[in-house]
Amino acid sequence: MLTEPEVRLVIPATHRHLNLVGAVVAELLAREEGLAEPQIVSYNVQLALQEICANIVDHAYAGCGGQIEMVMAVLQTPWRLVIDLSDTGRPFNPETEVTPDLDEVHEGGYGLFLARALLDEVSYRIHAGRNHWHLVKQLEGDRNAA
Amino acid sequence: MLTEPEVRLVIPATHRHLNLVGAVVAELLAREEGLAEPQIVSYNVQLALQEICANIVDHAYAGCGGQIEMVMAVLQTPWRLVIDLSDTGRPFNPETEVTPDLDEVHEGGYGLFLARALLDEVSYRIHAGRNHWHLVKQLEGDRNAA
Amino acid sequence: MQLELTEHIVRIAVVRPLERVDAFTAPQLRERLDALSGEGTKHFVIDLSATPFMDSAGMAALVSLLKRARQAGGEVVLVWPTDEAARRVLHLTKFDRVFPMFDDVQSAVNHL
Amino acid sequence: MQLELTEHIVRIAVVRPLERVDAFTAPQLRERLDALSGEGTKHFVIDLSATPFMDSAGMAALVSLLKRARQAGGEVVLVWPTDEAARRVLHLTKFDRVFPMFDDVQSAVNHL
Ligand SMILES: Nc1ncnc2c1ncn2[C@@H]1O[C@H](COP(=O)(O)OP(=O)(O)O)[C@@H](O)[C@H]1O
Ligand SMILES: Nc1ncnc2c1ncn2[C@@H]1O[C@H](COP(=O)(O)OP(=O)(O)O)[C@@H](O)[C@H]1O
Repeated sequence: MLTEPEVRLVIPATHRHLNLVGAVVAELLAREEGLAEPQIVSYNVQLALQEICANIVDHAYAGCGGQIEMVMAVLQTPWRLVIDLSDTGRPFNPETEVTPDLDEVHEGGYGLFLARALLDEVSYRIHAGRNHWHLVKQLEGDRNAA
Repeated sequence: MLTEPEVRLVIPATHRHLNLVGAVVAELLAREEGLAEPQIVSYNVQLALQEICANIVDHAYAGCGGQIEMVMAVLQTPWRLVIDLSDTGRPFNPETEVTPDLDEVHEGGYGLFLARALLDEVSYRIHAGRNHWHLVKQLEGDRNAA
Repeated sequence: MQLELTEHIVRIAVVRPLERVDAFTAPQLRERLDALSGEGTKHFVIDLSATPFMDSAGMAALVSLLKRARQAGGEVVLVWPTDEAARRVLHLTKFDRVFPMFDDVQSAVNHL
Repeated sequence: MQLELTEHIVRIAVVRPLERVDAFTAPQLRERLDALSGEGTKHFVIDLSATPFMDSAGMAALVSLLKRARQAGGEVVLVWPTDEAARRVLHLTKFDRVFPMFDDVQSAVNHL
């Protein structure tokens, strides 16, 4: 999928293991010198990933287990973080996605809303029998600063 | 290799990416409730992994790149963390390993010494054309505490 | 002098999560909050100032508590996270309009 | 009263790594230390109290500095890491016997 040196993480699809996903992306971003608002970018990407992965656990695998595979790389021109999350659970039906009415609080339905708000691209497709979530976060800053 | 749900991480064999290895193991351990001295165990495992991986980058691949694959799981009875690190670089010759004379300071040669001192098992073998480092850290504490 | 003295004791639970609140840990938080509600507590301060991370499962636990507390005539107020990114998420989801928000526990307690 | 006044100015560089010192970042640390040595500094306090992690590549950078500084008639002293695990590693490798160790920068500076 990616031409730059990439990082691959495979975890059991359980809530318990989702903290690994955020940790890997945080450390990958930590090596990017000159990133503007590094803490905020890192938090936002971690949260978006957590939401997409929790959905895979809860909806795609519906609690029945399986694995989540994450492939990620930092690409240049434009400077961006690109992530592919894939699983072998049941497909996502885009029609089930509704934007939450933010004037009321709800006990659910914020996951995809947050991911879309915090990232620059969130797209879904089925490829080779796997569900793929393609995520992009543009990176801003002065790469020659440090 | 492991029967428990396992975590797999593949990174480019560069110094830049070695922080990911430590982060994954730290987060995996963070989910283990009741671990005695959690900070110290986590630091020690991270340091040992960093040393073994830096050796893979510097000696096995000798700066020529490639990938490092890490497969890890927490096993029960006895409670322990088991890690397999593998690469396709040149083999390790155990005869090159010397225990450093600690009464003098040196600019190198602490890597394997530290890994062996901080873990319960560090063993090397070649399997299916890959170098494998098998690492074990016994976990102590009261798993029902929390 | 004759006077009548009545004492009101309002129990306010101040809960301060010190770890990630996510899909894995939120059930534990929920359990603790449910236990407090079950014992009759209906006023809550959830102090997020030391919480390193909270996902939508954590947020759902807060909403669930809010509903239960308000039904019992109580209230749930939040202390802002220290982390700017986490603050922005509460703003983005308009949680800061639904929950009374405070900068520290003392102000939060005073409100209840 | 007749007296003779001589002033000694000893330049002591206090270096405080705030990030991981590992195989990736140690070359950057080395470069900074080499630059200081190159400008004639020979007394160094390396304050590890806020350094979250140091591997053997970081330790090698300290040894390299020590050799250079001592050759020039100077010294390198360390301030203990706060982290207990990191302290134990300095003890395990006997670095705490080779480098004079201090609990804070002030005591370290006083020693030089
Ligand atoms: N990975 C997925 N696979 C299948 N269905 C999904 C997936 N992600 C989301 N969905 C569907 O989209 C809906 C909205 O998801 P989301 O906004 O994350 O809210 P929540 O998960 O809290 O319901 C879910 O309720 C579910 O029906
Ligand atoms: N993964 C490896 N592959 C090949 N040779 C290795 C590997 N790890 C260690 N070695 C050899 O063992 C020696 C000792 O390693 P180590 O104790 O880590 O010290 P250092 O790497 O600082 O020399 C190295 O100098 C190298 O010759």
